[in-house]
Amino acid sequence: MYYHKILVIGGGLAGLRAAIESAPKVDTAIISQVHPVRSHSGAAQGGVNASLANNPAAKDDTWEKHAFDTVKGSDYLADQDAVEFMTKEAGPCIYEIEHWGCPFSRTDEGKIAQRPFGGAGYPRTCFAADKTGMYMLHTLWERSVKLNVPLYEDRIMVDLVVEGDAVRGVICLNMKTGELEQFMAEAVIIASGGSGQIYGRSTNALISTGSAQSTCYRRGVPLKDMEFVQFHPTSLFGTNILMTEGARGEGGYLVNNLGERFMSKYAAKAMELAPRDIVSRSIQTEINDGRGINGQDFVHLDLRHLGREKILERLPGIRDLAINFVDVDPIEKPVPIQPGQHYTMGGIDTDISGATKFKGLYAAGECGCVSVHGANRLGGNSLLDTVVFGKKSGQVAAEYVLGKKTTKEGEGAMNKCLRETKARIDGMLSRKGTENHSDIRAEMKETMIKKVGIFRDKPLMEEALANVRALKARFANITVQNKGKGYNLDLIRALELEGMLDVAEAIAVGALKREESRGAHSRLDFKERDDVKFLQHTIATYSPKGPVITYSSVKVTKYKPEARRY
Amino acid sequence: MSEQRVATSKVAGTWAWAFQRISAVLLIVFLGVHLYAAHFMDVGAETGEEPLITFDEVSLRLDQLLYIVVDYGMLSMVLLHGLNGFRTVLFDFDMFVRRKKLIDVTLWVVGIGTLIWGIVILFPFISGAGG
Amino acid sequence: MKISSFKWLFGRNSEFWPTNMKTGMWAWVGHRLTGLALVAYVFLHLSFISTASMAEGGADFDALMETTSQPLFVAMDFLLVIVVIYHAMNGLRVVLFDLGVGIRRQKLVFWVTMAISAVLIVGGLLAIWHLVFPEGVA
Amino acid sequence: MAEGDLTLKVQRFDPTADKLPYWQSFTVKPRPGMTVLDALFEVLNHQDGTLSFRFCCRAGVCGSCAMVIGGKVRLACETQVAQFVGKGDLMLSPLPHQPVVKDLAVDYTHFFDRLKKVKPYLVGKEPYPEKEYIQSTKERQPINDPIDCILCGSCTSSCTMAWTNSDYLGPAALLKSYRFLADTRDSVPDERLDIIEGESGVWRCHTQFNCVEVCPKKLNPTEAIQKMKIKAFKRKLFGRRGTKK
Ligand SMILES: Cc1cc2nc3c(=O)[nH]c(=O)nc-3n(C[C@H](O)[C@H](O)[C@H](O)COP(=O)(O)OP(=O)(O)OC[C@H]3O[C@@H](n4cnc5c(N)ncnc54)[C@H](O)[C@@H]3O)c2cc1C
Ligand code: HEM
Ligand code: SF4
Ligand code: F3S
Ligand code: FES
Repeated sequence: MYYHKILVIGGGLAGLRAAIESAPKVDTAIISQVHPVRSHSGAAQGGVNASLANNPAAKDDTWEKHAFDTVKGSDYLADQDAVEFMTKEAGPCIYEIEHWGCPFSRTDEGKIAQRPFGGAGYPRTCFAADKTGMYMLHTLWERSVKLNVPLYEDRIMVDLVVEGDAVRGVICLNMKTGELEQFMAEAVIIASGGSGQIYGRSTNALISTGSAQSTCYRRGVPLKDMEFVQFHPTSLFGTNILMTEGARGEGGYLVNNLGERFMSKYAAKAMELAPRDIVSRSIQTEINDGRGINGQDFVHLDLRHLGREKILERLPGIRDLAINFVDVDPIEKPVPIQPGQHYTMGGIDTDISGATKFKGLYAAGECGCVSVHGANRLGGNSLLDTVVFGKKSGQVAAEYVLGKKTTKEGEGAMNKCLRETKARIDGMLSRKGTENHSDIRAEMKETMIKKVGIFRDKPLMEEALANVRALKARFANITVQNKGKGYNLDLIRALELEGMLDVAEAIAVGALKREESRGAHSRLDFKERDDVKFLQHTIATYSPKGPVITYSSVKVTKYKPEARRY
Repeated sequence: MSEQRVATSKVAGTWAWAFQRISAVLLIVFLGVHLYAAHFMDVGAETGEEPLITFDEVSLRLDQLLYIVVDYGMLSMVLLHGLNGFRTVLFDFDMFVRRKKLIDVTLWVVGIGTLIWGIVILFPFISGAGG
Repeated sequence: MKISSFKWLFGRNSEFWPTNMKTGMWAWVGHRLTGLALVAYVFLHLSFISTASMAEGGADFDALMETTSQPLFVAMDFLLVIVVIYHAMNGLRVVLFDLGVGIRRQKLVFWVTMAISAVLIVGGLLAIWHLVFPEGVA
Repeated sequence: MAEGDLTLKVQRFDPTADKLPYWQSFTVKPRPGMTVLDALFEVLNHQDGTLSFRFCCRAGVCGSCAMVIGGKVRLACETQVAQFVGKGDLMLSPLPHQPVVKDLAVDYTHFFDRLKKVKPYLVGKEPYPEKEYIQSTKERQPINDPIDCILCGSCTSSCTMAWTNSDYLGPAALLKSYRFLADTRDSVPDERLDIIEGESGVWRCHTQFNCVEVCPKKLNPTEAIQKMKIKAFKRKLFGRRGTKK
């Protein structure tokens, strides 16, 4: 049995940031399914928001304005105290990462460069070419090396050990050896990223399955606002690899088959830089109305007018991706794009410090939901979320552990949980069913994107829920072909799927019950926002029969809900 | 997690490398002179009739200090460059890196030994022509 | 189907052979082999001269030099010339890289130095030929 | 096998069960835009659940999926299969000379251990400025390339020096070292040079250029290494002044 005072699950930005914060004070270790630098945060392109006012066009930008944009972008579902905290901390957090080595792009004066992003009143998104996430991720990993933070890589968390109202540790599957390992701890910080792979057409990494999130869910940790799923307007047609919002921030156009910049119809002022939910819906409407290019499921992202120079300097990664994956050089041709699933606004229900219902259990990053993104996240705010709340949860966890009197409790619970997990996995391995779990996975993804997608309505979602439940039933009848130990992808993917089905159900139920349109949750049968009934967070709690939905109130401080126009 | 130790000691690395380059360039010069002198230049009275290297011819040549310098210089360069290069080759392999001390000492002994040997070899030529 | 050790060594996806191995790699292999061969040669050369030169008046030395005009030795000399010139010219290329010259165009540099080597080698071989067989081959 | 199908020949090896690696053939039907990674998933999902390989971002940024594809080290997620159709079997094997965890998944432990030896982190001048360090676009120029390294390991696993000398830091680690050496914000160039000028540092590089050939991000570790050689030598000649840029 391994023992560390604090365990951080996930080596993405949020996990690393948390570990960096707590490691100097309390013995902290990182557990990650992949090596930290492989984490999905590395795929983030566009940038990270902070009101540094470095851009000449943003001289009078302040954190209050950032907060307002965020709240408005969230369609007023964000908790405003959390938003204020995040936007206030943004500057210091960005400077900190810069001091640790993050190679941000620079302005003429040598300061951190900032670009315009959707839904923001000022150019406020700090960037490093179009690989911001990767540079930040590498920087934080490097920092963790400097601090000598122990790392357990190639380990996937398969169970959470809770006893009474406190967390005791986690059970991990060592992917290299195939053995189950017990990690005991005083506090656990979950930073396992999003669960985008539940959806088809996802821009997320293939490991963004939310496996740790669903594990917690099954152990009684409630999920919040799961029905809010962001669709990014511009993902490559076919592979759904992301074309950053920065492409539009730098001045890219969206064009339909008639050659119109159709955004003028939907957001005359902000045009291509309206928030993501609006742009995605606009593109989807164009496609649905037959104005996709050649009548197909995509429109064009046109960057040609930016010129070779600017594309090479500001968007080199985008260019490589377009060349490698659709064989289009944006310098010469417009890029075919379509909306794709991008971000899960919802997640493990936490308070402003990342704390959950269980003592010692924290969550940060995309897997959690403090709620700073509400019903729709602004581009560049989630990288900020990971570092600000990663840091916060690290701090709070360290304080909690330092203030704790008894340690190393719960060996019994650890062992019991290990036995249960072992039985669960052995059970899965010995099933001799007729179903192929990858088919179930594909059907789930298809169902979710088609029926709980950009536009939703009751009949579709009911169908989706029925489908997901049918898939769950079929899952009981799968076979895992690979009975081996080392790097058993077959087993891992089956375990992931089991969790994803639970979460998919929570998403569908939450979405069905929310009878309004708000942010990314856009219902054809309830087109208006309903602040009387639904200015509330959806809380889904696991039960074997399906999620139990309750609601909790939204914290409104300064900004009173009003209509959202761009 | 492995400990973060500094990769290696800072022994001859830099100098060995620099020396290999410097000796390489010098060698090109020496080699040019050596080959030209040995094969294409007639120092002796005899002419093109007997182009092959003969004892007398070599002796005659080595009468001049310049050629003694060239030949000995070349010899030492070749040895240093060659053995230093050989050392590089060895240290590209784990098993030899582990025996670094031993190899360094051995190579120095071999090098100096050979140099003396080489110096001695040419004595007959030098003295032969003189006496 | 097991992977045969031959395949492991030389197969299309051989584990042993560098897969994107291009000019730079081969140039280095050549350089190393020729370097080692030259070290061997130096010792041979020295022992040759030493056995001969020790004798009085250099008679043995001249006799030895006679034998070196045998075809076998001439062939060895040819080889030596090729080896030396390759090693020297590629060595020059390496020195250029060390000075920071031409790293981004390493392939071009390689082919240029090799072209020069080729000229030198042909010249060298012709020179030996004329030295050994001044009247042409009988 | 139908017209236009592609046969993958995958090197299989389970160190706990097999003595030697072996090849296994699978046939997949290429779709437009299908990548090698997609093809592997096709096999995993529908033909053989026991296959193992590494993956994550499937967009060429995480560095998980480097392997030998058709005789060349490449990223599986960035390589379209169309180019191989009709050219015989497509051979897939793990990164050369790396310990195999299973099939195409290799163990990166040693790779990262070497990386950790070069102090792979910025040591900024302290106290930190109140805001950001000022660094002009021109000052950032030298690190523009090296920061793009995704640590895929292709280079180090293709450098024969790293095969035979397990201490050799290898091109990836050296490039990382250069990335910080060349960063105007870094304050410990001497410590960095101390590390890379050891016997296992830059001098082990014999300008093979394999690292340059294989790098999927088209980086140039050789150039970085050569520059560091010159820096180290200058320092030997001129003392610490030689370290100055
Ligand atoms: C293509 C793309 C582009 C984006 N661009 C931007 C942008 O420009 N600006 C912006 O602000 N945001 C952007 N985002 C969003 C942002 O990147 C993510 O929200 C953020 O990186 C999430 O970070 P994280 O640390 O929470 O999780 P991740 O980076 O996803 O890390 C998750 C970690 O958890 C580990 N893990 C997961 N499950 C387990 C388990 N069961 N056991 C053990 N370990 C586990 C993984 O190994 C990984 O290390 C983008 C997202 C995508 C998809
Ligand atoms: C004539 C001019 C010569 C030049 C310009 C030259 C140049 C070089 C250079 C630059 C290197 C370093 C290569 C590297 O580090 O990658 C080298 C290595 C070497 N040289 Fe020479 N050399 C010459 C002659 C010789 C001779 C005469 C010998 C034999 C004694 C020799 C033996 C070697 C050996 C053994 C190596 C090491 C091989 C290696 O590291 O791969 N060289 N040479
Ligand atoms: S330098 Fe290139 S090949 Fe080497 S690890 Fe970095 S990205 Fe991969
Ligand atoms: S392959 Fe190796 S030898 Fe040098 S040039 Fe690259 S590090
Ligand atoms: S899967 Fe990330 S680089 Fe290929």
